[in-house]
Amino acid sequence: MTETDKKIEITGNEKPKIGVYVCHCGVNIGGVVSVPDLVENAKTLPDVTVGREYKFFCSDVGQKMIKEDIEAGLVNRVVVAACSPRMHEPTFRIACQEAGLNQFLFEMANIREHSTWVHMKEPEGAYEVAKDHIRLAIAKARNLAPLAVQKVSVEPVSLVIGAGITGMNAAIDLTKAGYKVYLVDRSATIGGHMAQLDKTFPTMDCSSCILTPKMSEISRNKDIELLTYSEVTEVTGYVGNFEVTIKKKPHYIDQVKCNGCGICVDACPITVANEFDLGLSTRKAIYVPFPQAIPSQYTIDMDSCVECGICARETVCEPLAINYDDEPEYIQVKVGTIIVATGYDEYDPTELKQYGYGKYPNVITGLQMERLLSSFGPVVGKPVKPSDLEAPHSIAFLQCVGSRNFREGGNKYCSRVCCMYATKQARQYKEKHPEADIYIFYMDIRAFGKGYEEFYESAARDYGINYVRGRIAEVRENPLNHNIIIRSEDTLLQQPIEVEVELFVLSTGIEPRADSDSITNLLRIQKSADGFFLEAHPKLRPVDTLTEGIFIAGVSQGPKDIPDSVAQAKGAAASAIGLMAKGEVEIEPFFAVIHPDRCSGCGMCIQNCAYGAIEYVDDRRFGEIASVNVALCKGCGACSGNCRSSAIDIIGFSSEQLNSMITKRE
Amino acid sequence: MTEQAIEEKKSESKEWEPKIIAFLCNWCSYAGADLAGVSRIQYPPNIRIVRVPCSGRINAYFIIKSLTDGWDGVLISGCHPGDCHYISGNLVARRRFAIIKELLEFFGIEPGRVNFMWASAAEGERFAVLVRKATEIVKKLGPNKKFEKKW
Amino acid sequence: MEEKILKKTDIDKLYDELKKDYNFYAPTKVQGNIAFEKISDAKEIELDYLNSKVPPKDVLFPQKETLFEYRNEGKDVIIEERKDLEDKILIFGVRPCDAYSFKLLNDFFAFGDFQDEVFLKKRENATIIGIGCNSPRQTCFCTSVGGHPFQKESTDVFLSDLGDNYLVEAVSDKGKVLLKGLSWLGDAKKADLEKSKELAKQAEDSFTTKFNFDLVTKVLDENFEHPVWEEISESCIGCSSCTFLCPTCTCFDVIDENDEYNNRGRRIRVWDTCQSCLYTLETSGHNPRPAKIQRCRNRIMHKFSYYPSNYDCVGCVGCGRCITACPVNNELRLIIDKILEIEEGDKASA
Amino acid sequence: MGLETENKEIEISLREVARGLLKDKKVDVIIGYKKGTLPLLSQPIIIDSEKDVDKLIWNNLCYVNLAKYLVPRVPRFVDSEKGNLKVGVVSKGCVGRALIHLASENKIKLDEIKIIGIPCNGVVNRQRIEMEIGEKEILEVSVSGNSIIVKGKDFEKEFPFDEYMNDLCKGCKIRKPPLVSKAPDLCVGECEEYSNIVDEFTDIEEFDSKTAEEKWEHISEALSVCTRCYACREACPMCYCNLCFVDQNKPVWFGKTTDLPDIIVYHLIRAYHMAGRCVACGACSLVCPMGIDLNIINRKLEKIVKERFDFTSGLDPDVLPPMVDFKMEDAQEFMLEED
Repeated sequence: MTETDKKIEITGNEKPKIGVYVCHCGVNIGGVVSVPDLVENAKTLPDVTVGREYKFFCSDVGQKMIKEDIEAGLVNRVVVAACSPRMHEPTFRIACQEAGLNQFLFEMANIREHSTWVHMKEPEGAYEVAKDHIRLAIAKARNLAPLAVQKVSVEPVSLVIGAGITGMNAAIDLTKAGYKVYLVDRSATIGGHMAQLDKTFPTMDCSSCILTPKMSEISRNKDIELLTYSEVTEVTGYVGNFEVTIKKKPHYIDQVKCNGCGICVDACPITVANEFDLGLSTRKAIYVPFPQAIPSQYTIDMDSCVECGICARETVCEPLAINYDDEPEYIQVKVGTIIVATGYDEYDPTELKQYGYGKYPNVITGLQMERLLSSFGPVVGKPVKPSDLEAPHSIAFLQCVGSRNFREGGNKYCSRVCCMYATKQARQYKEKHPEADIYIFYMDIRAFGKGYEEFYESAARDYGINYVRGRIAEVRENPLNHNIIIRSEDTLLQQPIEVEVELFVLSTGIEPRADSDSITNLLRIQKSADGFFLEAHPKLRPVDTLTEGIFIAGVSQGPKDIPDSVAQAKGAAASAIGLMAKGEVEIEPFFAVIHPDRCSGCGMCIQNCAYGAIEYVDDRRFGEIASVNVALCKGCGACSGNCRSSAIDIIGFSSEQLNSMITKRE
Repeated sequence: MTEQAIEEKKSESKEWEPKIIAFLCNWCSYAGADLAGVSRIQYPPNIRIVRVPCSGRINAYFIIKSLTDGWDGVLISGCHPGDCHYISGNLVARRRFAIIKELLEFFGIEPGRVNFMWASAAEGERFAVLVRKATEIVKKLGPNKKFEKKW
Repeated sequence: MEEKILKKTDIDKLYDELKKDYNFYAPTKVQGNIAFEKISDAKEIELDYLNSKVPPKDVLFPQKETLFEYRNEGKDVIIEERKDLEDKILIFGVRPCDAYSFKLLNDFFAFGDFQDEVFLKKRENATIIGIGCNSPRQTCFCTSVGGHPFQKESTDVFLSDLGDNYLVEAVSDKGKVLLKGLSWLGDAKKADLEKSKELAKQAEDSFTTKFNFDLVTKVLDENFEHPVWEEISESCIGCSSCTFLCPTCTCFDVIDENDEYNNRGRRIRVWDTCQSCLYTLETSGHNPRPAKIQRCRNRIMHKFSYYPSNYDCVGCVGCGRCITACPVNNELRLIIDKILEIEEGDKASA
Repeated sequence: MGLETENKEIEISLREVARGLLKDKKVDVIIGYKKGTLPLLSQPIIIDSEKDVDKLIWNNLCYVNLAKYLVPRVPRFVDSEKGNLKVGVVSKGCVGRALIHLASENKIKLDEIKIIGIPCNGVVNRQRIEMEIGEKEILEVSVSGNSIIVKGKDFEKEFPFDEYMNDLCKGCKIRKPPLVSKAPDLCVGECEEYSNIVDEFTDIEEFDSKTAEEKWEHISEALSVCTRCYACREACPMCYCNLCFVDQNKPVWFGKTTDLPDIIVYHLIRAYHMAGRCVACGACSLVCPMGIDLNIINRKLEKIVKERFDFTSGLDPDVLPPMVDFKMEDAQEFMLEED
């Protein structure tokens, strides 16, 4: 039988035959309320022709039951009472479609998330809620009309925001599949946080050795348009057709004229803290972020520059590339998909006053330690105490700084990398200074990745690193030598312990970007309670967002290490490729429609529409009235919410459908 | 005791429970309600949820129709200002809500009969807390009788 | 003798007696306006009034009326007819113009094959006590439409205000029976009858508005299309106050109200008005009276042309309510003048 | 100066302006008021020649908001050949505001009208006077000094104008039509530039302080006599919808009967629709055949939009009305929050 043969013709005018399918969802629903009673009750309602129950309607067998009823002509509207439509609406829509029923003649009653799960302790109340939700869904189902799916083409171009290890990998994968990529990063170089790292756990391979080839691969790749020192300022449109505005910040240096001689850097009189080294070194107001930066471009940091004009002199800059009046440039691109890989901020431990960060010179953060260990860092890989620039003879690490903290000032989640990076840093130091005493104060050591447990075991066994289980009670500085005196309890030995170390490293955790709101506002995606971007489903759709065509990857979605970030990058790239490979995407036909005979042309909807989707047209019969441009309409209903005459309505959430639900109180 | 008396006694001992219709925006509050479910956060079984695409979709007609149709309370929840999936739907809605709320009160409808709130997709806990609060408010007001028609 | 005398001080006695058998409706003050309401105390009666804001037609043909109720039982629908139609109604103190309007209403509700049982039952059970107008208003014109400030048609009993007393006359058989029951009423003297006649004459002479309605009907019939209608409708804002306060307007809309919560419903009718754009809007979207000009014309034509041809009488009782109610002062007297000017103009050109 | 002389002077200059406009062909027609046939009424009149100019009057009985005749235009405002005629509108403050607000809703094109400004001193609350006189026929009404003198067959009564003015006129701050800076040719006659209208709402605050039950009782009682003739709607310059919500049947939102809940819902939603649109002309109350006073609702609306959105309707066609505008920082004290 062909697809067309099976199609059940529904015009929306025939008498509704509503099938009600109440799912037990194992014991999730059936364990709280009586599913058979719900079915029996539903069957008494007008137009309900079939009522069935089953353990799992989302299973093949369950779906088959629904399909058979449709095929047998018993039902022409389907109501499934089960979980949230955000979970299985697509599943059942497809099932209806496969049985030949228009997929929009389906409605879901959410009796799991909205009833049995939130009223577990009040089964009677839960039953009433479930019963009512089913009745409301039936009321809406009665007013459903078949709709044609809209298909829109997908621009075979992707935008990747953030060019750290995640964004770079996603971009490379996208180009491998043949798609053009705009790779945007707001800093002057790509590489992200990984560029600041020295070695990576547990394999101890050098971060630069694996990162820099990727970076140059990016710069060579013709399909990647690299936009560093740039920010996305506006995103409009919808899946497959996003219009993106990107601001290219001014470098104040003509990159075409600049020959990269670097004389200007020497000539620049302004010295500021180098953020790449987290303030452990300095740079000039005119600078390249770090030697291996890609693109290797000079930039004037206008916040520090005093425009003294020295660098602009022909004696300094022979090609006269300096331009203090450089202006930002805005470019507009059209992309089909967007991948967000904006990474993270390191937790700032200043607020945890008890640890003395910012007060005692010899207290540093994990990322600072990373820079000290780095062979191209401020001390070329030979860590020193900030107080006297001597190599420390003893180091203590404190874990979970800013993580797993349920009190104020900190994050509740585990940052997932600190145990391993502290172990790695301890091992690295111990390799060069076997005599040094190293302590790691921890709550639990979390070594869950491939090879991690072995790595940790070896650190303790082969390197003699002292792991002390216990929270620190007191941190103070020895005023004579700036050493740090730590008092704690070793909870394994159940005795107090006091050590004096020369360097104290706070294993700071990972935080969402402080300005991640700008991304959520720009892209209309959500954040979860921890502040990281929210995935569409924590297990099944970990890189999707609720906005179709926009994906998230890497630490911006939640703390993770490099392998996990790269895995997600590849996942997000694959999802984006999936959308673009098809060339078109189906979108729900939930748009605003105008009843021209009711419209009096007051123009309120035009003003209310955030998308400029409504405009005046001169109607032959009704004069100047509103008209909806379906290509721009998102179906939000801001127009309809204000219409006095109900002249503008939203398909899928029509006034009649909602009204029918309101009137079904009991 | 007669059967009728027993019946009466029963209904007396059973506390009156309000029925509240809740219009939740699809992107934040409906998802927040889902999260409350997934997290098994318990709240009283008094609300009946109607999904709408955005709080901007909610016409004043829905609110007043709910009251005339005998719902004891109306609860409306959208994304926090600035978080609207549709850019500004909740902001245009907020003005409408402010006006309808003031007018309802001006006409003598008890202030707590219609409640508005923001809850994001991540705020399952907040959703539950505010539903609890709204339920309490409406419960205190008693049944919605003002719009009841004499038959 | 059929004529009796009722002392003004005895009104409460009358009320106490009649309220036993009747639902007693009388003019009374409601929010500053006179309205015919079922009263519960004789003190509420305001007989010394010009005329009621809303005509007493709403006692028999209320603005909102349930025609029948229904219940859903299982899959059946059970219709419950109204039980209160047999109640006896007394409408006390009705002005002659309004009393006459009941005849016109009756004409309409009993026209042809369509007998409106709800109205007719109530009319049958209604007794109307009219009261003459000693001092008609300047906006009154009942004498021009075949009425009179002391006209007794359609009343069962008729009162004339003689100062301290009312002259009470039985008009119909129903009225005679009613009066028979009120044996305590004094007999009227000849002087009382004379005085009543005198008052009637005085009232008749005081009319300032007079026009020849036969001529109006004739002009209307000949001038359905005439530029004057544009002029007439120009200032009308379509507020429909004229039709809502008119004692002879009968249009209504039928609505079913469903109470799903209690598995029941009712069919009701509410007043409608030809002045509303939606009144003639057809399902197809076509509207035969899309503009004010057609709607204004319809009101005038209906009263002064269609009524005469359908029921052989003018569909207006001359109460003047539409004149005082019109907020833009687009009043009937001016409209009639304009219509009659057509005739004069024709004459002049001839 | 008494009202009488004041009105006379206004009338003289109005006629002069009107004559000039017609003579210089600045307008094709003028809509204004003429003397009514009933003592408490005036009548709208449309004139198109200089000879009719003396029919125009101005007094405290000119209730009707003439903007109503432009949305939609009455037939005389449209020429079969020329199209929309240029209309001069005799405008007190609220008529001018209505015209300007309607321009912001695209219902009026400002270059097709001329606002003939009148410095209005308030209109008489005719219903209140009628009710006070009660069951006697009013035969003559005149305004003299600061009183309204009402005469009938055998009575004469004097009402202080300040008290028996329409309630909305009492605190009116916009007595002359507003000047629109972008359209300098729009206004002739007496108009004024307004900025930062300060209004006090002591009357409403008093009502606001009542309990819900008291408010409900008050509103129910006031509206109980409503016959739902919709005269208020038809007289309102802002009620120009092709299909009013009460007449909608897909879906049927609200009951159409005169049961109290249905009446209240009608007035409640009509009020909601007037938010930021009401120009405080009071036409709705002045035309009510039952004399229902809707002014208190209109005042409340003014208060809401003034206090919440600092908006006064009908002053500038380019300022977005509050219902279509928004600000991130709009007050949201009414939102439910965690304790």
